[in-house]
Amino acid sequence: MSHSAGHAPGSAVAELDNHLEMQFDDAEQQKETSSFGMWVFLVTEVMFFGGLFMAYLVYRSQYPQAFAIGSSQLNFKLGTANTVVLIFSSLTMALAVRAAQLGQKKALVWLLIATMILGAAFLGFKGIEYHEHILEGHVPGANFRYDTPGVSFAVAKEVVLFNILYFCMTGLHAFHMIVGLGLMLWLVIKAQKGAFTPAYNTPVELIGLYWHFVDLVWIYLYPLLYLIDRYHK
Amino acid sequence: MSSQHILPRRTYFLVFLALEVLTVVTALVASIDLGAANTVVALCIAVTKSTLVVLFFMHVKYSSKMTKLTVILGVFWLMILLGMTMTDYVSRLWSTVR
Amino acid sequence: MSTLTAQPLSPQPLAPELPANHYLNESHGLKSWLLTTDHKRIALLYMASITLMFAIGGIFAMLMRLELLTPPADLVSDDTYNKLFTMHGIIMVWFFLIPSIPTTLGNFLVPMMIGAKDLAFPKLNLMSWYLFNIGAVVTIYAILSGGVDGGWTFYTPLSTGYLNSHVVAAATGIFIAGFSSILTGLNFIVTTHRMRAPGMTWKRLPLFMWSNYATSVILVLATPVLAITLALVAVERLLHFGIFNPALGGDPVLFQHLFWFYSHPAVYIMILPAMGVISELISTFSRKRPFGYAYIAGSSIAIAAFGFVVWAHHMFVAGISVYAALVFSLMSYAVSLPSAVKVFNWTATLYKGSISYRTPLLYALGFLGLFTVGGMTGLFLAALGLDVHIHDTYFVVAHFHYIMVGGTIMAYLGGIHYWWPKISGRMYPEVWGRLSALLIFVGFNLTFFPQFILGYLGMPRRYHAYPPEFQVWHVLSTAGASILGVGYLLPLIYLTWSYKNSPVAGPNPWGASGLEWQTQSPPITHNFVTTPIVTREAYDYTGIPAPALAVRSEEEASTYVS
Amino acid sequence: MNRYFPFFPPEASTTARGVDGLYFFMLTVCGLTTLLVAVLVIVFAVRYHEKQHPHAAHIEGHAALEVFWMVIPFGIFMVMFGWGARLYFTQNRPPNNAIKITVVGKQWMWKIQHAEGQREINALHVPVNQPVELSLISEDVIHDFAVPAFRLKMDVLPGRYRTTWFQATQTGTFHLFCDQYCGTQHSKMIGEIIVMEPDAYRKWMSTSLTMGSPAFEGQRLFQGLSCISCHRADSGARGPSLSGLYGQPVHLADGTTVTADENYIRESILYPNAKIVAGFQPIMPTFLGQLNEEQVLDLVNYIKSLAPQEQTQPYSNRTTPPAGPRPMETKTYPQ
Repeated sequence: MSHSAGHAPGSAVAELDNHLEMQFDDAEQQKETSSFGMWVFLVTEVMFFGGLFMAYLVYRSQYPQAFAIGSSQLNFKLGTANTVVLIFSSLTMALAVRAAQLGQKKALVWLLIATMILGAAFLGFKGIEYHEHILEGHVPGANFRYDTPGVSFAVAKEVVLFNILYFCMTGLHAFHMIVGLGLMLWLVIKAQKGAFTPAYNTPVELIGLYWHFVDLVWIYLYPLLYLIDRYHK
Repeated sequence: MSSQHILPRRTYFLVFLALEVLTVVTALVASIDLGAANTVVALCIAVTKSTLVVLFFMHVKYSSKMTKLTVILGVFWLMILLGMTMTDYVSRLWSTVR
Repeated sequence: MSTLTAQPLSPQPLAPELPANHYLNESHGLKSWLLTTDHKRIALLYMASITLMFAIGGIFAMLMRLELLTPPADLVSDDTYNKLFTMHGIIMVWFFLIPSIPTTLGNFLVPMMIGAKDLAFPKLNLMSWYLFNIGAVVTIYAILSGGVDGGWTFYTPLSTGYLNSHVVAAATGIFIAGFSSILTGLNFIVTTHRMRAPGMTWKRLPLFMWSNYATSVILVLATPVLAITLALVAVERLLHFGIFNPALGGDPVLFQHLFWFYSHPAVYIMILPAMGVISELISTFSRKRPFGYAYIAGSSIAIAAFGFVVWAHHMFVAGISVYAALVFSLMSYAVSLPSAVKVFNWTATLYKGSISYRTPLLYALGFLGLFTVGGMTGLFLAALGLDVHIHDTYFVVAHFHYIMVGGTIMAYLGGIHYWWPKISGRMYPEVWGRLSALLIFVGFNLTFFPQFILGYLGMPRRYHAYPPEFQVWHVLSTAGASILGVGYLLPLIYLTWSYKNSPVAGPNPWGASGLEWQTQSPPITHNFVTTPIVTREAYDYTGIPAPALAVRSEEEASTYVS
Repeated sequence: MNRYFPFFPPEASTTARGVDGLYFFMLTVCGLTTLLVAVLVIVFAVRYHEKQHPHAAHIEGHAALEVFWMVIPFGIFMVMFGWGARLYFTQNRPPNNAIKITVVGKQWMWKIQHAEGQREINALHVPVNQPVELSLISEDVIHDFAVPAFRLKMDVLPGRYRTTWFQATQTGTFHLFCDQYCGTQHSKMIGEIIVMEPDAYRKWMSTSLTMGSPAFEGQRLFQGLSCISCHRADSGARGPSLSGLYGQPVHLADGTTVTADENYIRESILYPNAKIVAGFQPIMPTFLGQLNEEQVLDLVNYIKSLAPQEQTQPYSNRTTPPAGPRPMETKTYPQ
């Protein structure tokens, strides 16, 4: 990138910082801008999941009974365990951001690795759940069983809608988790090289925000998917 | 340096504790028959949990007004999508009787 | 620090030379363009992409108009016709109209108007362009491999269960292009908030910035809903799910809710930036601050906000409850109010101005006429009982073409002419410019005004063959379309020609007041030599002399062009 | 009406007049406003051309004027809104004395059946000056039943009955269009509405082929499918009696109440276990895939025609124990 254009006098100091991109005047502006950009991105994510929540709301209000049956077929214990695990990973992520802000390189690396392990554990549990759905014939379009005892065909047809939404919502969530794990791997490598300092830790902060957002989605998915009319059991 | 607000470790642990307690509470409450209130309680707990995450883990409590506004706007627009669509589905039931 | 803004550059009469260094000659070769992060170069890359897509969509439109010249189905088969209007819609909506002004003029102008070196995220900006092109390529693949029918609206269960065409490929193309839109919107929002030069307060923002900001908010909030909706359509089609299929428990009306939650605000994505351009053009060429600046700016935000709560007016006959229809009809009238306010303010801006009839102003006045007609007919469609009759007829087709084509494309071309000296460093041929503005205005009205009459007569949309008594209006419409086609072709030719051959423009050929006119034309890569300090209010023409270039007679115009 | 330059469709129904009234009101208001804007733009452009007016005046704006041109249009808009809403409610409320006709849309034809059993394809004969109520459903995708001369239009959805109505005021033949894009031959999904004098209509009705009224056909189906073996009026019946069912509230096993409208009856035939009447076991088999939409309509019409009988008990007051767990009902998924 050519710098023939020159800079405002104020940016001369900032140029010492090799992380400063040319369009910004100083590091403070760059950091706040990046973080604001991330927030706007998270708003788009809210609306992205919003379409699915919309479909969920409409069909749950129309077929409450089928949604209760669909919910009762999920693995409540694993779902709850996953909630605990994911919240734990949010804690380690928050502490990782704190470590980066304080310039504690070793703590940062280990907290990131802990977050990744917890995230992977979540995905593992989710995988076990998916495996169970396959075994029990709950996968719409593949092997959905319309002859579940106690469920008439008419209701089963509506249970399929619950299951479709379950797979779409948890699948999209899991996809976001996988992306998050990839991003964290990149962070660990960068952190290991000492890239993050108290003055420059924006990537850790941004990916932290992303990870907490993934947690937020699950905080709603858990009661909406796993906890419908559980008292019938 | 407003964006560099460093919280004490204690805060994070307290928020974490609250989140896990609320998770257990929501799981337990779900097994008591409260009728329609079950969903309401579950959602209230979810809102509380997400507010805690947003305010502390995501530092919104210590962020600029612009960030706060962005969060509020995002939630508000989701509510527009859900709420305005439901005006149709809810009021459809009124008009089935001619 | 800098006295740049205190003493605006005076217009230089016929600057003899282009500046030595500018963004176009800073580096050379294909790679310097394909890997550029310069917002101005990316704007030009977008311009090339969308021009190509406009040409493809335009050819489809011409073929449709030719088929409709005669009542029976004769030129193409019904299946081909259905694919023509579907691909015309998809390409024009997602690959031309939505990106048109924001990605070209917006990309080029946003940093310059606020005194920044570039957008907040230049690499993301380049990535948007690549995503756009990948989306376009996937869509073109859908065309080449047999096309897609079903309408640009993808209504279920038709699109998910009853079509044999490439619905999934087209949906994927739009999905990818949607992310390009989201990233562009995000970039503009953050840039507007964070990258303004010292002294560039919100109240000093040009009106184009306000409308571009409002557009960006819609892009960011609405596009994700379209993305997930199209993803659900693809999933339903591929895996035979019934999310929107009543035979499997789903609700097709839910699809329409989700689709229009995006696609109605999408109309404002198209028209809001156009309104911003018009505010700039009318102000510059009447040399006067826009009448009621705060009201024009506020109405942009009001349109963006209210635009989100009117979507079900596309569904008054689709099976929503009558009570919901009431709410959405009321809201539709509410959203038309800020548009009316804009029209009145633009008109009032002309009052006691010092008006010069340059090409951009002719385009702007054309916009004013067409947008007024388009907006007014929107009132007809918002009236519940009347909409029952004209919904899904040519009345709707005419209405939205008046807004999208009459409005957006007039403003886009007006803006291209206005900022052409800044983009290329050279003037365009004035006589040809005026001719194209006139041709487009006449051709447009001849094409689409008959369609209002057809619509009230009951001519349905998307009909391949039609009853013979409608023919006369279709003949007029097709005749108009040929004029319109020539009108669109002209600027492409003479602007390309002018890039090498026209007189050099100088930094501020119009005597305009915006920050973008206070740097050289074409600008340097980082726009300004030093970050400008803004001390003047927006649209303050004091001390900026009227352009020496102003054409005061036709003879001057011809000598100038030669 | 000018044959070569048609400007205006025939105004052939009672609602057409109302719709056109609003149309002309809006044309006048909007036409005058557009004219006003155009005149102002032209006058300003000429009067303040840079030659005559080299120095622009500095005008910031005018708050009172802004309020003025917000409030006045808003008032006019509210007139348009209220007027339009009133028409809409009229269009959506059929009068009670209407002739009932059922319409089934499918790719790419309109199948129409009269109450007395006359069936037509892509044509509909109706008497003039007599309200006609249409019950519409689609067999596949979304269609739209549009008659421009009547200012009538309604999307025809799969899986759901919708109702609209008209009252023709002119005899003649009018266009029937499908206005919602429905696939390859969308533009061939057209037909005619033939409005006749009452005498001619009666003559047409008596001479056209009939298959028996929908209710009659429905009765035959009802017997042929052995519905009668369960849906009897006696107290030992395994299914609820259907006499006088239509339009009545039905108490369901889950404690809720629904109104027995056409959509409820249709659902109960195709998805019998979706809503179980209180006091009955969910034992009815589904008829999904065995009946087409016309046959379902016939059955619905038959059930609608059943008058209340003295010996019939209210539908849900039977003192049987509440429904226990649902017995298993297997059904292969229809492909």
